[in-house]
This record gives sequence, C-alpha cells and structure tokens, in this order.
Amino acid sequence: MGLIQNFPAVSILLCLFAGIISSGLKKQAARYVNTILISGVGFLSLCTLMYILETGEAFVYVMGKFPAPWGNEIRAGVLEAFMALFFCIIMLLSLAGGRKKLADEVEDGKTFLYYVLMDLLLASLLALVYTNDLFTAYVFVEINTIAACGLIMIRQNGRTIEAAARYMIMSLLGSGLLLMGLCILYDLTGHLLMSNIKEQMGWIYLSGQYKMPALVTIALLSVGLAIKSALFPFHAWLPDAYGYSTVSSAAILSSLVSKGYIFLLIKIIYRVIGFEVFYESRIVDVLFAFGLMGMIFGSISAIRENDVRRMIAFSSVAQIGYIYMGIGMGTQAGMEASIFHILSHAATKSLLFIAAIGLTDVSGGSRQFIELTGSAYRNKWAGVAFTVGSLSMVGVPLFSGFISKLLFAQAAVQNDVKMLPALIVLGISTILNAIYFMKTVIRIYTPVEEHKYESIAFKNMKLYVAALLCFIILNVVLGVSSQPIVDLIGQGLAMFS
Amino acid sequence: MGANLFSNYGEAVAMILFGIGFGNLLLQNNLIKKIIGLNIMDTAIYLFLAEKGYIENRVAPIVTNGVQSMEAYINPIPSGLVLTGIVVSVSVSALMLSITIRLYQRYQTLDLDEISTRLKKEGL
Amino acid sequence: MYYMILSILFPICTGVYLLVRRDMESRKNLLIVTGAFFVVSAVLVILTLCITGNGIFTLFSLTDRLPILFRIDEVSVVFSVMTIVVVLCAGFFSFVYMKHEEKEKRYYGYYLIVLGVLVALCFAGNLITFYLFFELLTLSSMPLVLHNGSREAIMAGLKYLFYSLSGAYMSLFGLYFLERYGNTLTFSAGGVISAEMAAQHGELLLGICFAMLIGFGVKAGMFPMHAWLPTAHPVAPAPASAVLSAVIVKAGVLAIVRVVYYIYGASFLRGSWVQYTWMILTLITVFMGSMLAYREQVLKKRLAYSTVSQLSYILFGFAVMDGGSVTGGLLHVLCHGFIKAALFLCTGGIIYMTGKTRVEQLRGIGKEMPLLMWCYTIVSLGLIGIPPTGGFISKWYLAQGTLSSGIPGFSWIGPAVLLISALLTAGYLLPLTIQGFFPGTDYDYSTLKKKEPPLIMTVPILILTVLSVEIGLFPQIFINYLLRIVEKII
Amino acid sequence: MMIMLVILIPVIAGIMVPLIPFKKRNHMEIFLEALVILNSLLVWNLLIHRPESVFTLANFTGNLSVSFKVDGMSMVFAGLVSALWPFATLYAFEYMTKEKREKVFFTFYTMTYGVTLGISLAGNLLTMYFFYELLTLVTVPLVMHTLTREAILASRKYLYYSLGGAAFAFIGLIFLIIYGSTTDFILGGVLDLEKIGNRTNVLLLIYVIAFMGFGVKAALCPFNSWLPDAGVAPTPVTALLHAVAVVKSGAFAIIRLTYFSFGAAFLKGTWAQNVVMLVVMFTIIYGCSRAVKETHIKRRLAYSTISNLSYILFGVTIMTPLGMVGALTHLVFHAVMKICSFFCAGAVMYQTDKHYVHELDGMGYKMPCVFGIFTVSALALMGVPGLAGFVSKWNLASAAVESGNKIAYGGIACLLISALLTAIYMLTIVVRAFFPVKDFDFKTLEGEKDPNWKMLVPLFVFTLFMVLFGFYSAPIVNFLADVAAGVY
Repeated sequence: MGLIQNFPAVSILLCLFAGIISSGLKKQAARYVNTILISGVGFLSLCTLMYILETGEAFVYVMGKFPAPWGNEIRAGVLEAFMALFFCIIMLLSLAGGRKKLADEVEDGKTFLYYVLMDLLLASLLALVYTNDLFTAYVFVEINTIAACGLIMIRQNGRTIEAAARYMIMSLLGSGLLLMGLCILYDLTGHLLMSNIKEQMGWIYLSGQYKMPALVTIALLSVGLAIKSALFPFHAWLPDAYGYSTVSSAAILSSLVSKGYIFLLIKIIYRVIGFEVFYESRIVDVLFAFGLMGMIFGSISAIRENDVRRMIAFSSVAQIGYIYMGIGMGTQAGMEASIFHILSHAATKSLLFIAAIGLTDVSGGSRQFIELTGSAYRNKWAGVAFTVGSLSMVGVPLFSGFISKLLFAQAAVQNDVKMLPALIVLGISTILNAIYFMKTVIRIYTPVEEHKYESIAFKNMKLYVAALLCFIILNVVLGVSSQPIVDLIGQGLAMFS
Repeated sequence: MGANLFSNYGEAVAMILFGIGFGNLLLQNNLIKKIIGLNIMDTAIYLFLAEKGYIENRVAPIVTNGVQSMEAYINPIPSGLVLTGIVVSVSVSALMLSITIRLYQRYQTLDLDEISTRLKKEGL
Repeated sequence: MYYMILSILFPICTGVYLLVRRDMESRKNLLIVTGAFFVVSAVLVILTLCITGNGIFTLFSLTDRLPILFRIDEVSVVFSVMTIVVVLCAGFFSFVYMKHEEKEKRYYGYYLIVLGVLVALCFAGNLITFYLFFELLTLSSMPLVLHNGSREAIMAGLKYLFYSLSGAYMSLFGLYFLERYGNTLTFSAGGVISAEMAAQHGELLLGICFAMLIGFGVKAGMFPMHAWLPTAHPVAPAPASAVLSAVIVKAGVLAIVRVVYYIYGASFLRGSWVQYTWMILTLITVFMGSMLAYREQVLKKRLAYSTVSQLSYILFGFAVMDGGSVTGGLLHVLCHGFIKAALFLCTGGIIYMTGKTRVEQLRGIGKEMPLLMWCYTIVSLGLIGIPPTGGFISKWYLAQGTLSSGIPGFSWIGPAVLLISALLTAGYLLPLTIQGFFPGTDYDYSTLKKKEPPLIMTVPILILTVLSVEIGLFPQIFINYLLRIVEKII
Repeated sequence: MMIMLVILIPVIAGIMVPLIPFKKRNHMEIFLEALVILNSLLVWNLLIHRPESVFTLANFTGNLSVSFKVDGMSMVFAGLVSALWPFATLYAFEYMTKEKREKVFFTFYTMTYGVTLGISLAGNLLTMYFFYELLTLVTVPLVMHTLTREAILASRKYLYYSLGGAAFAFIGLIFLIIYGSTTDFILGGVLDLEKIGNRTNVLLLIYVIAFMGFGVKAALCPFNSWLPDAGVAPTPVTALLHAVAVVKSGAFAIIRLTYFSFGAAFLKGTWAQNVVMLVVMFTIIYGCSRAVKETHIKRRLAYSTISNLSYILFGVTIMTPLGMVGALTHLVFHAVMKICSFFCAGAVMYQTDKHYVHELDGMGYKMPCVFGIFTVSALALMGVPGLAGFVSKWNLASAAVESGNKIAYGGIACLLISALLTAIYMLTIVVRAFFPVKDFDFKTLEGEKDPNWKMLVPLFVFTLFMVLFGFYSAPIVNFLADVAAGVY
C-alpha cells in the first residue's frame, strides 16, 4: 500500500475541504485556493496515472476499516486517473478563459461562492470517476447536480434561474431512475460494491433467471444517466443552461458534468453489469438509435439557431449523440471511440464556448449572428480559436474531431448490422456540422464597412489568449498524436474488467 | 406472478408510488407540485429499500438487552442507505424550493412554461 | 509528292493571308491578287494530278495510330477536276457579282480556304485525314453562307454549321469503332474489313456503317437531315451557293463513296439491311426533293431542293452497288456539278441584273437576257436528262444499272421513281424558260430592255454549259475512265 | 524531404505576403512570381529525379501515416499544376489590379499551389484526404474574395458541398483502412479479399458513395451547382482553381480511388461500375445543355467544365488501362484548353466590363488576339482534329470501344452529342464576335483593345500547347500510357 495509493481519496477529500474553507474566504483568496487545488489535484492524478502505468494494474483503496463486501472502496485504474487529470486540465483552462467574463457577470459578493461550487463540483467529479461503490456514486451524482445547478444560476437573471429549474427537474428525474435502478440491483445481488455486483450478475446471467429484473435495472440505470447527460430526447434543458450561464460554467457543464455521467455509465457497463450482459440486452440498440437521432436533430436545431451560444449548446447535443452512438455500437472499438470523443469534445467544446464569448464581447455583447459579422477582425485570437474549434468539430484532419470521427467510423465498420446507418448518419451530421459552424466562421471573417464596435487590444486579454492557446494546443495534440491516448484508453478498458 | 405480486405487496406499493411521483415531477406545471412529486418519488424508493431490508419478526439493528447474534436483527445496510437518501433528498428539495422562491419573486407565478414565455418576451 | 501538299496549302495560306491583312485600298488590286491566287492554285492542282502517281504520302501522325496521309486515285481525280472547274468559274463570276456585297476580302479569303480544303478532301488517303478536312470544310464554308450578315443569314449559317457538325460527329462515332474493328483506316478499293472481324462484329459494323451513312449523308442532303440545304442556299451569295450545291455537298458524296467502297467494300454491304434502308432513304429523298422544288417559288430555294433530289440520284446509284449504277452515279457527280453550278450562276446573273428572286416575277426574262436564258435552258434539259446532254447519259447508266442489279423490288421501283422525278424536274425547271421566252400576249414588250450581264459573268456560265453538253456528246472518254474505277471497287 | 519543400515553399510564401511590407506593388509581383517559378522548377526537378522511396512525415494514428510518394499519377498532376501555375500567377497580377485586398488574395492563391501539390504527391489515401480538405479551406477565401453577397453565398455553398463530399469520401477511406491491406496507392488496388469475404456488395456500395463524395469536387451531376456559382470569384481563381486545380483534384482523387485503392479488377463489370458510368454520362449531357442555356460567359464556361470533367470521369469508369490513359489525357489537355478559354473570358471582362454573351457582337475585330485564341480553344474543346481536344476524345472513345462495354458505347454517343453542344455554345460566341449582324455599328466598341502582355503571354503559350498537343501528342500520350501501365 504505497503512498500514492492514497492520492485519489486524498484528492477528493482535499476538494471537499477546500470548498468548506473557501466558503469563508474573500473572492481573491477563494480563487487562489481553487486554482491551487485544481492544479494540485491534477498533479496528484498525474502521479497516480504514472504509478498505475508503472505497476500495470489498478488498485483498490479501502475507505475506513470495513473490507469488501461491506466497506466503501475507491478504485483507480489507468482510465480513472487519466480522466481525473484531463478534467482538471479542462476545468483549469475554462476557469482561466472565463475569468474576466465572470468578474462582470457575477456580483462581487457571490464570486467566492462560485469557486466553492467549483471545488465541490470537482470533488463530485473525482468521486464519480474513482468510486467503486454504487451508492456513493449516487450521492455524488446528486452533489454534482446541485453544484452544477449553482453554477448555472450564479449569474443572476431570469433565464439562468429558469434554466436551473429545468435542469434540476430533468436531472432529478434522472437520478430518481438511477436510484431505483440501484435499489433493484441491490435487491438482485445484495451488494453495492461494483466488483461484487459484477460477479453476482455474471452468475445470474449464466443461471438465466431474473432476466426481466436485470433488464429493467439496466434500462433504469442507462436511461437515468442518459437523461442526466442530455441524450437527445431529454435535452430540452440544455440550450438554456449552456446558453445563458456564465461562460466558464457553460464550458465546464458541457465538457465535464455531462461527461462525468457518461463516464459513470461506461463504468457501470463494464464494472457492474458486465460488457457481455449489457450487450446481450437490447438497451444498446436503443442507445444507438437515440444517439443517431441526437446527431441529426441536434445539428438541425443548431442550424435553425440564431444565437451563437445556443448554437454551440445544440451542437453539444449532437456530440453527445456521437458518444452514445459509440456506446451503442456495443463493440470494444466503439467504446474506445466514445471515450476518445469525450476527451476531444471536452477540449473542443470549451474552446468554442470561450472563443464565442470573446467574439460576442467585441460585438456589443450581442450574440445574434448579424452582429457578429467581422468580429474575428476585432478579436483576432478568438476568431482563430473559433475557427480551430469549428474545424475540429467538422472533423478536419489535424484536429481532434477528425480522430474521433475516424475511430467511430472504424468501430462502425466492424459491426455489420449497424455499419451503414452509423456511417451514413456520420456523413450527414458532418455536413450539418459544416453547415452551421462554417456559416459562422465565414460570417465572423466577413469584414463590415462601418465599424460600430471597437476591437480589443491584446494586453487586455492575456490570460484569455493563454487559455485559448492551451486549448488549441490540446486540440492539435489530440489530433496529431492520438495513438498513445487511444492505447491508454484501451489499456484502461482492459483494466476495467 | 400474481401470487408473487401479492406476497411482496410492499414493493408493489412502492413501485406504484414511484410511478405517481415520477409522473408528477414530469408532468406537473406548477413547481411546488413538481417538488411534491419529487418527494413522493424519493419516499417510494425508501419504502422499497426498507421493504428489502426488513426480515420477518426481527428487530432493528440496535443492540438492546445484550442480544449479540446476527439472526436477531434485520439487514442494517438498507436503513443506512435510506438515511443517506433522505439527507440527499432533503437538500435537493431545499434547493428546488429556493429556486422556486426566486422565480416566484421575479415572475409572480409558479408555472414554468409561462415563465419561459415571459422570458421570450423580455428577450433576455 | 510535295505538289500535293503545296496545292492544298497554297489556297489555304493565301486565304488566311487575305483574311488577316488590312483592307486593300482599291478593289482592283484585291481582284487581281485573288484572280492570281485562283489561277495558281488551279495550275498547282492540275500539275499535281498530272505528275503525282498514286503513291501514299504520309504527312505525319496525329497519334501513333492516326497518320495524316494523302494519295491520289481515280476518284480523287474525278472529284478534284470537277471541284477546280466549278470553283474557278464561280470565283471569276463572283468578281462582278460580289460588287454589291460588302467585306469582299473576307469572302475571297474563306473562298480560297474552302478551295484548298476541298482539294485536300479529294486527295485524302485515309478516313481520319478525310474527317479532319471534312470538319475544316464545314467551319470554313460557314462564313460563305452567312456572308451578307443579315439576321437570317447568320441563323442559316449556324443551322448549316450545326447540321454538318452533327453529321460529322455521327460519322466520327463510326470512325472510333472502325479504328478498332477495321484493321486500318487507309482507303483501299474493295474495303479493309477483314473476314474474321466481319464474322465477329458483323452486326455492330453494319450499325456503324449506317450511322456513318446518315452522318455523311447530312452534307449530301440525304433525307432525314436535308433541311439545312434549302435554308443555306438562298441566303448565300449566288456564287457561294453554286459552290455549295455543286461541290461542297459532293464532299458528302465523296465521303460516302470512300466509306462504302474503300472501307467496307461493296461485298460486305451488298444485300444487308443497311443497303436496303439506304436505298429507301435515297429514293424518298429523290421524290421529296423534286416535289418540294416543284412547289417552291423562290428560284434559289427551288434549285436547292433540286440539289437535294439530284444528289440522291447519285447516292442511289451508289446504294445499288451495281457496276452500271455506280458509273452512272460518278458520271452524275460531274454532270450535276457543272449543271447546278451553271444554274446557280444564271440565277446569280438574274438577281445581279434585276434583283428579282421569285419565279413569277421573271416573265419575259428571256427577252432581256437571252444568252443567259439559253444557257439556263440547255443545262435544265441536261438536268432533266434529255439527250444529247450529260444528264441523259448518267441517268441512263443509273437506270440500266439498277434494272440489271436484280435487287428484288428496287430494280424496278428505282427507275420508276427516277422517271417521275425527272418529270417533276422538267416541271420545276422549264416554266422559267417558257415564261422567260414566251411571256404571253398580255406582256408589254415596251418595258424590257437588253440587260445582258457583263462578259466576266457570262463566260463562266458558258464554260459550264459547254462542259455539261460535252459530256453528253462524247461520253466515251468519261465512261472509260469511270469504268476503271468501277471495276476496282465492285 | 524535397517533397516537403515544394509543398511548403508556396504555403510559407503565401503566409509571408501580408507580413512583408512591400514598397511597391510590383515588388510583391516579383517576389511571388520568382518563388512560384522557383517552386515549379523544383517540382520538375523532383519529377525528373524521382525518389523511389516513400517519405513518411508522421504517424497519424496506428497504421495511418502522413506520407508522400512520387509515382506516375503524381508526376502527371504535379507536372500539370506546376506548369500552369506561373502563367496563371502572371495573369493574375494583371487581372487583380482592378480588385481590392490583393494581398489576401495572393496569400491564399499561392498557398493553394502548395496544397494542390500536396494532393498530387500524397503517398496514401489519408494524406490525400488531408490535403483535399485543406484545399477546400484555402480556396474558400478566394471564392468569397469580392465579398459581395452572392460571393459569400457561393463560398458557403462551395464549402458545404466540398466538406459534405469529403465526409462521404471519408467513409470510403475507412473501408479501405479496414478491408485494405494498406492505404498506400498501389496500381491495381489494395483490397484484401479474405477480409472482405461475402461483403462484396457492401464494398461496391461504399465505392459508389466514395465516388460520389469525391465527385462533388469534380462537379458530378447532382452536386455540381457550386461550380457555376463559384464563378463569382476573380477570373484567375475561376480559371486555375475551378477549371484546373480544385476540380481536377477531385478527378485525380477518383482516379486514385478507382485504380489505386479499390482496383479496377475488383470493380470492372459490377453494378457499381454501371451506376457511376451512367451518372457520369448523364453529367456530360447535362453540363453541356446547361452551358447552352447559360448567357453569362463564365457560367457558360463553368458548365462546360462540368461536362468536360465528366469526360475524364468517363474514362475512369471504363476501368481499363486504356480508359485511364484517356482520362489522364483529357485531364491534361482539358486543363490547357479550359484555362485558356477562361483567361480569354477574363481578359474580355477585364478590358471591357462585358459579362454576357449577347454583349460580344463584333468584339472579334477589336480584340483579335483574345478572340482568335478563344476560337482556337473553342475548336479544341469541340475536338476538331489537329487540336488537343481531338486526341483526348479519341483516346477516351477508343478506350470505350476497346472495353466492349455496351454502356460505354452509349458513353461515346454522349461524348459526341456533347461535342455538338460544345460547338453550339462555343461557336455562337465566336460567330457573334467575328460576324456581327450587318447593321452593327462599331462606334459602340470605341477604345476596346487587346490587353497587355502580362495577359497575352499566357494565352499565347497555352494556344501553342493546344496546337502542339493536337499535332504531336505521341510523347505525352505514350508517357501517360506508361503511367497507366504502372511503369512509374
């Protein structure tokens, strides 16, 4: 039991304590604490990752004195550690990019709360990533929801509160289903620890009894998490929530929160239900179908949208559709593709959000396309960043989006039944992405005759630009040298089972 | 199946309640009613858990008059879960209520759709 | 050898020269220069014919399979002589005629180019060369048609262009296939299609042949695609239309001769569906052409229709593929060339002097310009086929060949149709003579005065007339020469 | 390494254009022209001393690498592009004097050179796809250069069409990755029949999809409407990109796909071949007929481009070595002919703001050089013997005949019909220019004259080539035959 094995638990606890402490601090101090915390946690997860890669096997950390099957456990494999690290990076960058905006959107009295929520969010995310206990997972799901809700409505206007309300309702429905699923699972197997449940499930599956309850459970779990991560039919809350909250919240919500749920789902599929069992149930096909629909309809509503932030939000509906399509493919490759897309979408989408805010700021704060015309000349960096993001979304080589498209397609080809629908929809949705993103890019690069808005100087946005650059680099790295990451994912999935 | 259903009527009831709560949370327009639905749903789940944990003619797992043997007591874990769940649902409901209050202060109504229509008017 | 190239290139180059150089200060110089060019090129052609044996002369290769090569055989001689005579006569005729048209320089330029291209067509030694100059002919003769630049002239020019091009492309379609299935595109009497090719791809080859017949038939005004002729002739200047209907359309005939007798070979086609369809088409054309001519009042249009029908006489002769009929066809090539040129020049003379174009306006014309009208009458008799004119001989051979060919049905339908159309010919040509010389009692002779056209106009007409008659008087020389061709190709 | 150089020089040069503060305009001209010529020389040098080896730049993912190789096809396309580009640039200098924002224009114009070379020198499917996407992106600014509303709409349309097409071509790419033994270009195809097993029909379907996908750039019929619209771009762009570089890269990609990835043997005689061939034949006719209807000169030429590209594709779909020869011949010759006619049109627009056919009456007397050359190119496009067009058509047709495929016979008929239509839409212009109606007064054309040498030099050079190829095409055709036979 090396020192490093404590790191996951420590980092979760750190986050919680940091949250509690900074609730008593001024906003500057809170920000420092938060920044240090995130980077520290990132460092810890990096160490964990290194350690695991070195030992080559996942480790289990028993919380408290009770051993399995009663006690509560944390499990850290390659994938978990990597996810934790990645989440930290994204969070750090999004906060950096959105800081200036935050300052003038949230009144000073509340700013420190923002960071408190952020700490809690990180804590819950880490817990979701690391935990080996389903009920703990549920609890942290709820915490996650609450924190996210706070992040949405920290910016005080009617829209955000309404959005928060809708968000709460949807995710409560989701977590209700999730909880129900957990209970039935517990009823079936009599365990709460993932590994134990899994072996029980395996026996049940072999014995062939309780087919119906097992199916119901799987359905409940998947649907619950699907609702929480805004899969296509349940995405009503998403555009408002992402469109009107302050930018870094939007970035983090879209790229981390929903991804956390998806990651949990993947974990459940592998470590609780078991891949084969899950694949046997027809739930995969449902997820697949909804994923495809999401890809199409998300993009279509994005095309109809006339407000850049909401457009990006809708595009994340489409992207989540991609991920579920990958899961629904029901193949190892599909799963890898989905996980890679979680990464690349996280990188790209937060980039887009932050770039978009830069563009709207130099367009008099208006987010209508008509106002955005030529804004890329007023804020060059944001323009470039937005272009990069769009290209990545459209799936142009060199950027991360292309690789995930590649992986998805390759995964699809290996499944004779789902090959054609997947590929065709992939192609169509690429065209749709091209339509709305490229439309925007062309517009922001169309110069205007009368200069009604003044452009922003570089020195006023050093941090912003730095964040953008990091995002771009991240994107290109994912796009160009994706092989090691893909290997990592494969290794992690192997460790799951 | 029918006999099964009858023998575990507790679970059956829990499920029905769950359905009611879910339906309310999903379909009601009035926010307060939604929250009530939420609570019904949670409670139904707790009932379900309790049913699972309970074993005929045993007592709650609290050591009274020195009986140590495990056979005397019901399964403690569901109770623990129920407690945790209650805590969670309390906090959640609290948050929902606070949001509701906020919205009511702004818009003098509890109907979400009406609120969103008004927002459209505001053009925010 | 090089005379060949020279006699082709000289007219073309001089024509281009005329086109590109600035306007001449005086019309006289232009005429002198042009006349000189005419004479020189004529001399060159004659020289070539005299001294060049029938050797193949390869200029170069477009691609390794497509050589541009020339050779002179009897057919080339026949056609080139006819060409040079007619073109020269019409050329000199136009010296006067073109006075009342603008842009003479352009006219003569293209005229010379056409001459060169025609000569090249006669000398072409393989199908690809032929095709090359066939397209050039279309392109370079279009400006002659639309010369006077009026809206309908330009439209007619375009119509001519697109009809001919579509024909050319149809034949090109065949060319592609022949290049693969026929062993070579080089003309050789009796055909180049090898037996096993004929055995394997017989049907395909026949279809191709038909396509090419229709395609080249466009230029020869054969039935389905004849519509351009009556449009193009009237708008063109009279000498131009003389050349058109006497020579340029003969290019189509030459093409068909080459394809049928020098690529496929009579033996391959004889008795095939292609032959029958072809004969039917030609007969339809013969009858329809003369019928339309009969009902037409504008003189040049009437002559154009007559050209349509006369050309199909020739084609019919070839379609029958009997020695006699082919001889008749070839002979009729000459006769019709001279006669039709003469007729058009006469019309040109009339238009030039009186400006009248419709037949019913021309009462008493014979009193005004008797010489012209005499020529007109003589050549019309020739065209109708009344002895002792050339037309009689050629038609005689045609009919007699057809009868002896023994093709069921056609052997007697053919002559019948020819006879009928001969009557129609009389019907549409002679009224002008009659009205011209015998305007009737109510015609007042006071108005008319002698307006014989100038010598330089009448002389070419006379020459042509004499030639046409001369064929009739001493047919034997021609017949013998033609028989040499015929026994090669039949 | 050399390969990277020739691709990078133009890109970097393009990027440098706005950065360097040029004193005078012609400094920039000299700078660019020098670089372009230099690059072309380098390219030719590269082609002559051909490195046999594959040059791998980076590993993309797994077995997918970015690699370059100079094989026969690359020699053809790269040679063509690098031969045309200096002239086009020269022309552009003169033409762009009347346009604004030159620097932006030349930036992307020069970058496109590099990207096109990238396509032609790409060593495997992925690399080609990469540059293919890149090409779309660098050419969009050129299309929307004038920034008028329709320019923007056109560029959008162009972008959607191209990216969409690429998306479907991408599917083909995936299948080749999975079912092919490698993604490198090997004449005869790389499909691995064991892996395919009984999925032949799926693969054929995928081939059709990919064909259509690349066909978007080659303006295949259902997806051609971007090309005429893109004519709003300045003429050098329309001429070079939308008559040569971009559309030809579409055709090039299809050749790669058909002969080097799927392999003609796999496709020949299947329903897939018939489908694509029929589509192509339809496009041939469709393009011509639209061209006849069109009255705007550039749009007319654009439609003519559409049909001519389908000539190339027709050659491809014959799927025999001869067919490939025909396709390549037309790929090269059509480039020369069409760029020439476009430059003529551009010269007319530049000298006299005439954009419509009916405005051209009698112009032939005022701009004899331009219209003379235009006539030559028109005759060449019609396929008059003795000019370049005839040879390429001849090769295409004889390939079709040789293949013995009945549909291909129909294709020959399409070629000829379209030749007739070509005559109609080209010669009407010529006739108007040279034979105005009788009562046309030349007063209205006072002061119109031929453009200056910068424009005329390219025109004359191209004319020279057209005639040269027409009369003496043996060496180049033989070379192309070697390429098709896989000698290089």
